[in-house]
Amino acid sequence: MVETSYYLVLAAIIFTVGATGVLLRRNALIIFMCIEMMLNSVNLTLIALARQWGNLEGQIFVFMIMAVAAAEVAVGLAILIANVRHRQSINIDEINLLKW
Amino acid sequence: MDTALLFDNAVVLLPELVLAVGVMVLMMVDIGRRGQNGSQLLAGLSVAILLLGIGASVMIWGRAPVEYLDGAISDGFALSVRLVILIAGVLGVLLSRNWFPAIERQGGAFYSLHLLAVIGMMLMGTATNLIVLFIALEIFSLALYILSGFYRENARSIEAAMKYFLLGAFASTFFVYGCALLYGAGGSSKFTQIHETLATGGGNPSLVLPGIALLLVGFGFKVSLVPFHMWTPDVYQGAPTPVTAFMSVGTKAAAFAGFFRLMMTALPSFHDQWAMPLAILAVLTMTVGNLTALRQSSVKRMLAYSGIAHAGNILIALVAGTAAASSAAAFYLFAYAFMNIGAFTVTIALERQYGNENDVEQSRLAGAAERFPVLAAAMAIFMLSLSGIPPLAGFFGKFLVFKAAVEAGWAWLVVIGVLNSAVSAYYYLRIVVAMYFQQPEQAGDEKEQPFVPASRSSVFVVVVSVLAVVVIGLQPGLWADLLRGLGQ
Amino acid sequence: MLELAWLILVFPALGALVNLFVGDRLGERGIHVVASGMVVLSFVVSLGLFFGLAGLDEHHRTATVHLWDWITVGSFHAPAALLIDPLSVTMALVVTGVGALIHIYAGGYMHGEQNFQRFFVYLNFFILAMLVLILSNNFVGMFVGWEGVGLASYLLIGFYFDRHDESYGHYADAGKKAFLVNRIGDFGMLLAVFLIWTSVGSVVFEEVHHGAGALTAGAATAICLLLLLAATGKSAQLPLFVWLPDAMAGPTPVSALIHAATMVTAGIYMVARTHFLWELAPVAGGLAAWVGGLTALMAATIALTQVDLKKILAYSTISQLGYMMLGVGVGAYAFAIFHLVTHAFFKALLFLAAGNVMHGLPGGELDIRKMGNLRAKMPTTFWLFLIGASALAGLPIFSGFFSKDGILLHVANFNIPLYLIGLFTALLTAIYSFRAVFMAFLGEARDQHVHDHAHESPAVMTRPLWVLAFLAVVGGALNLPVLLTMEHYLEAAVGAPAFHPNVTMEFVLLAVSAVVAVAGVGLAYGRYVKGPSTGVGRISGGVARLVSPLELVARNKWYVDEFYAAWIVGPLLGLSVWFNQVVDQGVVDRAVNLVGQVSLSLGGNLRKMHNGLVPTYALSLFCGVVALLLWFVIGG
Amino acid sequence: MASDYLPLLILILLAAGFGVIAIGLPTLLGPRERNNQKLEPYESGIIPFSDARRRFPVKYYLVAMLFLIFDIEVIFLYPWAAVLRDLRLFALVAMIPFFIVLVVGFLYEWKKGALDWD
Repeated sequence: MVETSYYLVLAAIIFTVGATGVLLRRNALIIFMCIEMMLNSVNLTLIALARQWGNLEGQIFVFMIMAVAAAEVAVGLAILIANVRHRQSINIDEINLLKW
Repeated sequence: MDTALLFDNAVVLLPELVLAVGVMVLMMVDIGRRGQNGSQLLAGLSVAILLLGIGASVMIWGRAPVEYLDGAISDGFALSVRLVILIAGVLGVLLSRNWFPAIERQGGAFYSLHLLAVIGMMLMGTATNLIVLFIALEIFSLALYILSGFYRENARSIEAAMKYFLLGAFASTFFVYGCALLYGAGGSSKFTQIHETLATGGGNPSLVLPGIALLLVGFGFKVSLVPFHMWTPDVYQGAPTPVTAFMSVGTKAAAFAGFFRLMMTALPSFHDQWAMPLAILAVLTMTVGNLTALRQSSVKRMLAYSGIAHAGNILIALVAGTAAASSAAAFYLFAYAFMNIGAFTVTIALERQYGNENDVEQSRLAGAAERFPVLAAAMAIFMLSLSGIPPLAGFFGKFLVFKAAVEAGWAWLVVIGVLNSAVSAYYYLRIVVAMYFQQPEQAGDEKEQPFVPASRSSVFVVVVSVLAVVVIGLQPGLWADLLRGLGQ
Repeated sequence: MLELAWLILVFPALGALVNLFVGDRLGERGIHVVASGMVVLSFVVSLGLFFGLAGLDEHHRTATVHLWDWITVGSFHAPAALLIDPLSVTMALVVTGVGALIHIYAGGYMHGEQNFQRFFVYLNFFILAMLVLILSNNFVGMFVGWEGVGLASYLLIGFYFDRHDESYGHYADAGKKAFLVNRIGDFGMLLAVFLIWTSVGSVVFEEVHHGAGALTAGAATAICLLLLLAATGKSAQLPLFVWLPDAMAGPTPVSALIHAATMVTAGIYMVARTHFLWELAPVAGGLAAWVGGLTALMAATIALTQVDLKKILAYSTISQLGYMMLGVGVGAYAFAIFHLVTHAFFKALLFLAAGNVMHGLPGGELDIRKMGNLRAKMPTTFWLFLIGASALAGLPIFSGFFSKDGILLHVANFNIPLYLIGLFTALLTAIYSFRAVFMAFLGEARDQHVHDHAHESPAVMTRPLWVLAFLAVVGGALNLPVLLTMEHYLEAAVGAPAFHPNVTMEFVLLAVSAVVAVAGVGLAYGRYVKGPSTGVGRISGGVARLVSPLELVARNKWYVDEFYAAWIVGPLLGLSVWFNQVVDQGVVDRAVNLVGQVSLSLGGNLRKMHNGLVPTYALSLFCGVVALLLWFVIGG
Repeated sequence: MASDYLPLLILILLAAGFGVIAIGLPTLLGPRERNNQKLEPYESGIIPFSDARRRFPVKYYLVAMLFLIFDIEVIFLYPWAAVLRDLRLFALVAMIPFFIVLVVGFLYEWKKGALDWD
């Protein structure tokens, strides 16, 4: 049996990698994928904790996160496509009509 | 398991259920309609559904708080927040009517999303469980991402949606990570259960504080606390103005409601640890919000920064963390709903007038008082109320929050809050000065333009808002009695 | 009778509403009749209240008229109720009485103005707000009036919003300045109310009075210092007096109303109303006395150098308010209120007379250097102004003499340096008030064009002034021993003074004051009538070299505006710019660049740094995350 | 503890062995002949007429999104199906509103024409 803290640390590392990706990438799609990665690290955390506590709530939470993530993907892609129609680009550095 | 469990206490969620059924009806009506006129029908239907929701809330008002399936509760606080959100919802629908062409084509989608956002916001105030809290947050966030980009012909609107979505999703991950850690700390997703486990020395206390830190990020983003506020002005400016009006109030009310309930029922024993960072956030938020608002030229951006500053004020109530403070926050949000939506409505009416599709520059307001005396007078009242001049509604929101904070021993925070509201008078007043005390630069051109009357529904919204701001100010006790805090 | 006290508020409210909604159908005359009629009715009600109170037993002359339960939240209770006692009735009489005269006068003054209707709506609203302020029986109600007065003054001072000239800049800015400076005072007021509520548990004056014994000295001092901040804002004391001279930008009746009857007296009234707190906080009282004394002195020196008739009067108001503040500071509440009343009479008179001058001269000339010998052209106004100036200068028999002397008497007992400051200010007061009289009305005409076109004002603008002139002369009798003792009358509300001077001292000081006042007039006569008629009033001879730097400072209003511009407004705007440009665009962008460079060295695949906005926002959010995590994990 | 992983190890060895045998044996035994036909991506069927990484209609995205949303609902049905036998009526009743919502959503996209290809 592997200790829970290992999972938590692994999840934290994945989360941080995802967050770094969000900060560094300029392609909206890749940023988006990084966000999904962060969500999945949270799922890992929840599963590990649910196992530690021996109850199902953490696992239910994971289901919900997956469903929400799917909805988020759908909405996000739709917005992205709408944006491409205006700008022909998914580089977020070019999105700056609205500023100070 | 007993099937009756599903129905026992389901009345707790009556307003949400009414709206949910209403959304489905709305969607069915939408696919059944033919031609253009249906859009008005859909607007009427949405208003009717929301009014039914208000009726449902009133029906269960005053009942003893009961919990539904460990996930939602109907106490006075939840009902108060629901009322604020439903009112914002009704006013938002009324404003959207006729606002932009997309409504004509896609009215069904627009109003369904609008109602879904309302459902999510209301759930946020009733949730007593991390999972429900998260789902509620996502329901209204996703709906709002789409609504902010609904003006598809306008590049700014799409850009607002894009920014809101990317940053919102990013912030949500922190929020949900915080939920996970809190679950790990308390071994349950139920607020009260987490509190009990931790208070009796069980659980993993080492996960609590990082969990709180991450949850703060998620909430901080939604209510736009500095430094999580950067999206606010862009999205407020880019989104269709009726949507901005609705979400500026609804998001704040919902997120603060969830925030209050989580911090005060799951984590009251850690008040000493979280109060100070929240106080610092409040100071930052008020100060940065107000100072940045001083330099804005667009009305919508100015209102966005003012919204940030108001979030800082409401946060003071959470720092105090008492029952009285939570009811003060409910009152604040109630007052804020009217004055803020009112201000945006006047902005909408002026947008129409100036033909400047989705925003108004402050310089365009010069001389507005002579051309639109009624609109200008209403705007002046909203501005005075927002800056906290008694005896208007906004003053009592601030007053009650500050009072609760002083009682809880946060006098220094109140000093900063009051100083900040003195600063805020400057930019609110600048609107009044522009409207009353300045001449339009090209007087000739402006007067040539024919007068475009505001739509009837926005006139209605302005009238209701003005009346509310004045009446709440004259009889604040009545409303303060009605709107309850946690544990009251 | 006392139960009808609410009528006093209803009339001006009604006047404002009627004129607001149907004013355009009433015509100028109708508007004027409605507006002044309502204030006169209020005055009648005030008189009724006065006699109603007089009928009560001397020690129980106080009544509360409960209107409705306004705010009740938990244990916090603020009723909408009126407190009727000698203090509030005295104030109400002044406000409605002087206010009514000013309303009547304004009908003539504003004749033919474009926004006649709006003017009277604001004016009635002003009276209403002031009455709410003085009649409320609790701090919250008082605060409502307090803010209302600020708002009304802002609307009225900025009334000529489309004008701008050298001496006032943009007129609208003057209104904004008044409002914002007042907000700083309001800040003190609001905090004081919170502090009172948390330490006493009530905001109703009567209950706070009874519960004040439980206050610690520290709490009482803190409350009073905050109240002092509020009073310095509203009553234009050091360091917040900057708005008042600019407030002259409003129409002259407004200046008269702000300076004489309403607004600026609010601070003095508030201190007198909360006298029970000040008695617990001698430190705050002492500070108030010094603030008052120094304000009086400073404003008097500035008044001495001004050439604009209205500005002279503006600084004289600040100076006289300094006297009142000095009075309340040393505990002579009754005398401070007495001076407030007499000041209301003669200052309203002076302003309205100045308004006549302005009205009668071509182009609304106000520069006293261009006047001279106006007595020939406007004799009535001359006599009126002379009476007002005599009262201001504190010449014996005139009302100002008695009230000012009462304050000085108490100050002499309190602190000798302060008394000397007060006395010296009295001398300056006599000089500058008669400098104005002599330069404007006597001597020879210095600008023939102005002189030729000068004319007397119509009767509607002189008759109300005779009433004021009468009061300015005999107002002192209100407090004549044995006859009518206002001091004694007010005792029920503000308490008996702790100090009773003996008769010898009283007469000695009275004589000193009289001599000083007369000497001041004499000096002014020697300088401005006998002396060369060209100067601005420069002191000549050997003394000049000594005092000229000081005079330069005084003529520039002690550089207070410049100080604010350099140290307060500038930095605040700077901070805002700093937030906008340096923090948002500089620091955050730099941080983005830094992250980029780190990633360059790590991954090596980023080409060039971009200053995109979404990454910036995400970074800001992420910095918040890191800061919070550090706080909670390391700090917690 | 370590014995828990023994089946896994055996499985990995078997899989790897199968792979090695399946690739190695033909290499050893089979005849070798190089010609152009063999280098085509598809030995039988149509000759590629353009690059596979070209732009394709945005409608693919739309369908993909719609599929995704409905697909993800399966994760709720799986656990539900697993416990249906134990929970009986409770589970059945609880699933009804869920399905109503799905059906309404499906009808909406259908009638709105989101599924029409042209």
